[in-house]
Amino acid sequence: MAELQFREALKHAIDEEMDRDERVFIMGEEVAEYNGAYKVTEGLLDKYGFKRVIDTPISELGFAGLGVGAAMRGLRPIVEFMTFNFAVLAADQIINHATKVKYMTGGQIDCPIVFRGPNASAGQLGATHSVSYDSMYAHFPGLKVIYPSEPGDAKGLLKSAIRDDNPVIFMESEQMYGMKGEVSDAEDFIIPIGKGKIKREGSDVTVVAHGKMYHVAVQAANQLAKDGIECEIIDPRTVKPLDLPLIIESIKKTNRCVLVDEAHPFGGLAAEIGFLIQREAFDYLDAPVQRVCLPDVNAPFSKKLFDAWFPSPKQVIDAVNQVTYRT
Amino acid sequence: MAELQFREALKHAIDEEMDRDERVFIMGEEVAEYNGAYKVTEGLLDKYGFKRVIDTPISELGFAGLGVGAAMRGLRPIVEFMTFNFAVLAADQIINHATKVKYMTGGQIDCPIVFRGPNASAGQLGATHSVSYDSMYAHFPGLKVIYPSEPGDAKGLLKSAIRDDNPVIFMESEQMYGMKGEVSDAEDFIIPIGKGKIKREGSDVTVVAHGKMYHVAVQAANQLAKDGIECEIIDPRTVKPLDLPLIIESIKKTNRCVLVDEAHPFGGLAAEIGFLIQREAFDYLDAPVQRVCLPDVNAPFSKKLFDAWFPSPKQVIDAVNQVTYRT
Amino acid sequence: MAKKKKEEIRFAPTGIGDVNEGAVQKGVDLPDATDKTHKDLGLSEEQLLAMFEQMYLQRRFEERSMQQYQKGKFGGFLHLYIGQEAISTGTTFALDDEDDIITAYRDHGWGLCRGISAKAGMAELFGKATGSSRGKGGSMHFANAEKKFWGGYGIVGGHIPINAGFAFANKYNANGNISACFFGDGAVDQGALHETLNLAQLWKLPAIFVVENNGYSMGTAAARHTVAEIVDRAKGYNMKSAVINGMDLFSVYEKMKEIADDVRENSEPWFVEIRTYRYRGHSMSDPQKYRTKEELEEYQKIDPIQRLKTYLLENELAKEDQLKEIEDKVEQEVLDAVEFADESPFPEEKELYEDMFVEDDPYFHV
Amino acid sequence: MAKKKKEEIRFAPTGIGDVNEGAVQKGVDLPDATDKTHKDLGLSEEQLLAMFEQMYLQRRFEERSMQQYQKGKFGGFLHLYIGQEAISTGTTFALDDEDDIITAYRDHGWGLCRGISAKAGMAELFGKATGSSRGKGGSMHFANAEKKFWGGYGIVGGHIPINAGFAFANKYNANGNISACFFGDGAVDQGALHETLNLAQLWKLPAIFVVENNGYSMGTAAARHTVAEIVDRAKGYNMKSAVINGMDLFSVYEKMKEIADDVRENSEPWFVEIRTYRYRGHSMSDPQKYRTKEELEEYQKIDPIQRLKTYLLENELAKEDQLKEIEDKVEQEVLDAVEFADESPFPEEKELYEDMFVEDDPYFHV
Ligand SMILES: Cc1ncc(C[n+]2csc(CCOP(=O)(O)OP(=O)(O)O)c2C)c(N)n1
Ligand SMILES: Cc1ncc(C[n+]2csc(CCOP(=O)(O)OP(=O)(O)O)c2C)c(N)n1
Ligand SMILES: [Mg+2]
Ligand SMILES: [Mg+2]
Repeated sequence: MAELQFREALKHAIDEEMDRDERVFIMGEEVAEYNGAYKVTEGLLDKYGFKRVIDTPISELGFAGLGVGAAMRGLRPIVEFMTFNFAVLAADQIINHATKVKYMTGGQIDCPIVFRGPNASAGQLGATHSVSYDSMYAHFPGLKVIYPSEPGDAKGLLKSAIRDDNPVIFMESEQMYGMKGEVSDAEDFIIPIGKGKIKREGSDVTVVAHGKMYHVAVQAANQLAKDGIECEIIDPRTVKPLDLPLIIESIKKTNRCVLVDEAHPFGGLAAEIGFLIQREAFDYLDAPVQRVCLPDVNAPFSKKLFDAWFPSPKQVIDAVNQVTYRT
Repeated sequence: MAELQFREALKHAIDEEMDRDERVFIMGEEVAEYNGAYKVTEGLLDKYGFKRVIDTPISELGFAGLGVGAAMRGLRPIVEFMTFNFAVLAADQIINHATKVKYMTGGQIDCPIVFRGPNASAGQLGATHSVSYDSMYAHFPGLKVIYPSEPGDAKGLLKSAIRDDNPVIFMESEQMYGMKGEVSDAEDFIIPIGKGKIKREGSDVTVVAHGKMYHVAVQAANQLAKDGIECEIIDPRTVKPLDLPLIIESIKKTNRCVLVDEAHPFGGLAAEIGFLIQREAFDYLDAPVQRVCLPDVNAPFSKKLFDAWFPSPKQVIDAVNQVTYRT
Repeated sequence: MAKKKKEEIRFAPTGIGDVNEGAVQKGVDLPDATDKTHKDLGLSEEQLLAMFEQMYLQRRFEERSMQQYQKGKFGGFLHLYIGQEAISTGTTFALDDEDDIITAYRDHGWGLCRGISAKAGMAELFGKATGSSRGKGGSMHFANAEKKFWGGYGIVGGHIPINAGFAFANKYNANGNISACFFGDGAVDQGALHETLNLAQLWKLPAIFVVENNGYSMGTAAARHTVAEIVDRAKGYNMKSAVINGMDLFSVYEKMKEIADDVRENSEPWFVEIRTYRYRGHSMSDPQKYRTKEELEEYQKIDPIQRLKTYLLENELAKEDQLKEIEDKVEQEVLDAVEFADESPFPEEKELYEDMFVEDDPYFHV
Repeated sequence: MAKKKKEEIRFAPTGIGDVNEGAVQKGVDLPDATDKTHKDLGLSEEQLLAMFEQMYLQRRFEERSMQQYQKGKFGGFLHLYIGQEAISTGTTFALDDEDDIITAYRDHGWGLCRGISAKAGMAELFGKATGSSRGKGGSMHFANAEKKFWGGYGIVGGHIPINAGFAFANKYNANGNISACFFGDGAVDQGALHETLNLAQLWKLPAIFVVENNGYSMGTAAARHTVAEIVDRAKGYNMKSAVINGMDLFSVYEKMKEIADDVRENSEPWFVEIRTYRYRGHSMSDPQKYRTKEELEEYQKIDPIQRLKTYLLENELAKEDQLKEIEDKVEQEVLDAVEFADESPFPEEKELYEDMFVEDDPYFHV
């Protein structure tokens, strides 16, 4: 086990896969000579040269589409968006092309491509730089969507994503890039896409949280533990495919569930999981499933408002109290 | 009451609002000289002239943004997308600009704009022309989203949308344009945004269905009635704001619910409503809420596959049987 | 003269609907055709006959498919390429077989040129399991990956950046291939084009971007939706460019060959405007009020297939009955295709879940 | 000479990171400044002093805000306009007060020019309730709708079509106003620009589109992200265009006035490239390895504020101590602003839900 920053874990994953497979290349704004806006690609240009580490203009639609074309012709592009907030401009290439070309051509053409970059908010960057897009992409058929919470998961899953023969959305967080964590140094360490993980065992309530929200859930769980409430925290790690069996198993044990999601509420991952739980574990639920999400409001700039906007451990604790009828 | 086609009802709404307010204008591909790709704007050019009925190039991002700017400066644009499948190219203007400009400027700038056009599939048009985008837009704060099922609702709601001082998404269906229905001829007939309607009373199960799915639900209900099962059909009419109280009231009566939604399952409107029902009416549910949606698969072209793909009355009946434990 | 009234504010340039100005806005003007002979162009007589057969096949395939559509044999959109066949044919003969081709939804001609059989094509229109895209794609999504025809695409302009990706891959692999992308005049107004032209020029990609300017984007004449001469968009990018007469096979062949050679040699992109005309409506439900009958007839008089036929006869490269034989053969091929399509089975319902993912047992969310 | 190795395939043009070619890619070359005097330009002495004060205010406002940022008084991005002040100032004086202005996220200078007080601006940076956007927008979203400054925007290129909408509204209302949009060289590569230029030219919108080419898009020199001369993009649209020296106030004023007059008169758009330089990093965490110190110094030598100062002194339009007085006044204004911002209250938590919708009691989904 090595202790690595999130960004280092990602870089190692990219590096190992580039090393392993000549067809893998990475492009995006400032990924090469600047070494990455958030230094995820630091040193890769020096190692792999200008052919495989490529700076792009600010043309999200154009370079995403270029990536799709390159993937259709047998390369394995990693397309970095400076954030997924800007990828909205490229949504047509992701939703209408990458995910549909194989189907529309009756299976003739594969599109092995990874779209990655930071998702959701990064502190006080205002309304246009703070939206969480994982649920949105998970809505559309044909995409695998990953938003890991810890460096080890990030590395193992990014390697899987790069090897996957289908389009994959891989999401990170500006605010987690510096976060450290244990990363396996097993040779060619891989985590299969679609497998969640019980990251904290507990019998009182199941808390499902991924990405940045995992850490909010952990804080809440630590606090609750002092009060004698033991949360079982499940990090689905991949939003789609969703490891529903893992969640349902846990619910059958705890009979209660709180979902923590960095997206806005309407139709977010929390809604989806909540729906599935009532459908699949109806008879096991002792209380309605509750969710903690962003409010249905744009991200404000002001620190005071931002803090009120962002899901807090306190909200998770309140929700746990609610499902355990302690309020 | 007049019997009008869906497209006529829409046209009357636009016409009346253009007549009433000089600031209202409409633009989009083929809306003027061609009289509308689906003839919704037929005759409007003749009546209002080239200043207010405007053909655009195929530049969804550009003309959507132009509309946003015009709205910010006091006009009231109706932006027609030939379908919402193409509006993906304009998503940045809708999600990052129209819905955020007021908030980011501390309330200084309003953006009264309607984005409208057909949503979801229109028969065998293949994967890129068949996606339902109402849930996606409802996910983002700041948008009102309307997808009516009948001409009367369409007229009353479109008029409300055009008068609304906020950005509104108004969705229609190629396949419903020719459908006839009663339209109030009360002067200035308006339906407030956010009010659903019980369109069929019944005590056995609540079926929530909007847009094209409303008609699928009606077929299923007629069939089930022969079997003695009475569905209460609620058409939310507006996806957001969602008339949850109306739904909850019904559930309290029927204790069972089936959601019919033209979107793909993951995080669609059905997921959202299902989640909310278990949260708000947990103790009233006698069975898990079930949903009937599109499968998690792109739209196929072949008629046979398309028919298998598209939600059917049979699937609704099966779901009703399931929640009523008749299987 | 009457003073301009205030109500006369207008935005989009006006065409047929303009009661004041009346005239229909003309679609497109043709540049001169080449005066080279087939020998000048290095084309053999067999090649000419193959080209004739290919163009005639496209024409009859589409005329028959229209009939079938009207008979209700299949649904969806049906965008006919009739009138534009010299472009697909001239280009396919000018490029190497290993070069990549991609186009928009008006794609039947391209598919036939690149090895989709009339049978597989017709079956695709019918949505049958034997179709070139297994019935999943329909009219807008012909594709033949084996022959490097990467398909038709239905989002206007969406496939333009994808072509840059092909060129990128070819350059990456240093395989000497180039890629060519075809799209309509309407697609010129999409931002995707601009982003791609900049990327292609900046990265020196071996790609050709071709506007098939047939004068109209649905019901909108080119001058009503796009400014300046389309070919001049290239100027903003210092990109090499050309305008070609698309009603003349030899002109297309000559210039596309020259361009392909240059792209291959220098790994630099070209922007090309080929002017042409579509004889039929945009799709099947188009009243075509935006143009005059006279305009249509003007182009039909210089029909590319007829032109080649005349050339063959006048230069005694083929006899009437030899051509008739080809025509009959094609006719039979198309009739067989219709029969084949009609008799082929629909895909099985389980195929709905096939071709979404590469793996055999993929996850679907329910 | 060594044969080109196969590994030498490359796509993006290379700059500082290119170990082989070494040299830093230069950002931008300046066209000549105007040689007109203020009298030639019709500028009074008071106007010159007002311009000086305005430019100096922008400079000091940003220098102080940088200090406050470094002290940790606020977070988020902070993109400084320092070096580019002649553009905002020259333009604001050249346009009518009723004309619309919109810009990107490097917007403080524009806000100050269009009536945002130093206090309201600084308070916005601090995220305070007294800020010009009530603390909701921060550095990237200065706006003053009353003075027709429609704001700063954070999506590169996203505000370009919006400016066409302003021009559309002005034409629609026939009010004689025009609109001007400012964006960086990086934004030139966005499809939104292309779609907008076509629309604006096609619909004859009274709009000006201005690239503030400061040589870099984050760490990427202009020639590394965009092809040809930026101003030449206009050629593809037959659009009127100009290049301006943005380090010289008089040049900006002269040409922007001329252009504004033309736009107002003819209701036709312009595409303008103003070349300039940003002295600071892209935002606050930029190591700036993509340029040399020498390049920066070269531009600092022709600093627009210093240049105006020299002009004022050399032409005896102002005395040293008169200018000093202005500077002191500005300095105090900015210090007061910092104090004001620091002492102002944060918005109340309930304000989180304000400004989303127009109605008083809107629906929020929970
Ligand atoms: C992004 C997008 N917008 C709109 C449409 C609807 N549409 C399909 S074809 C077409 C006209 C395109 O004309 P052109 O590019 O000239 O091609 P042509 O039909 O003449 O071959 C339009 C508006 C679409 N398919 N995609
Ligand atoms: C659509 C989009 N892509 C990427 C970014 C990230 N980003 C912010 S500023 C910037 C550089 C823009 O440079 P330029 O347009 O030259 O403006 P300057 O900063 O020089 O004023 C980038 C890449 C963004 N904000 N929006
Ligand atoms: Mg056309
Ligand atoms: Mg710049």
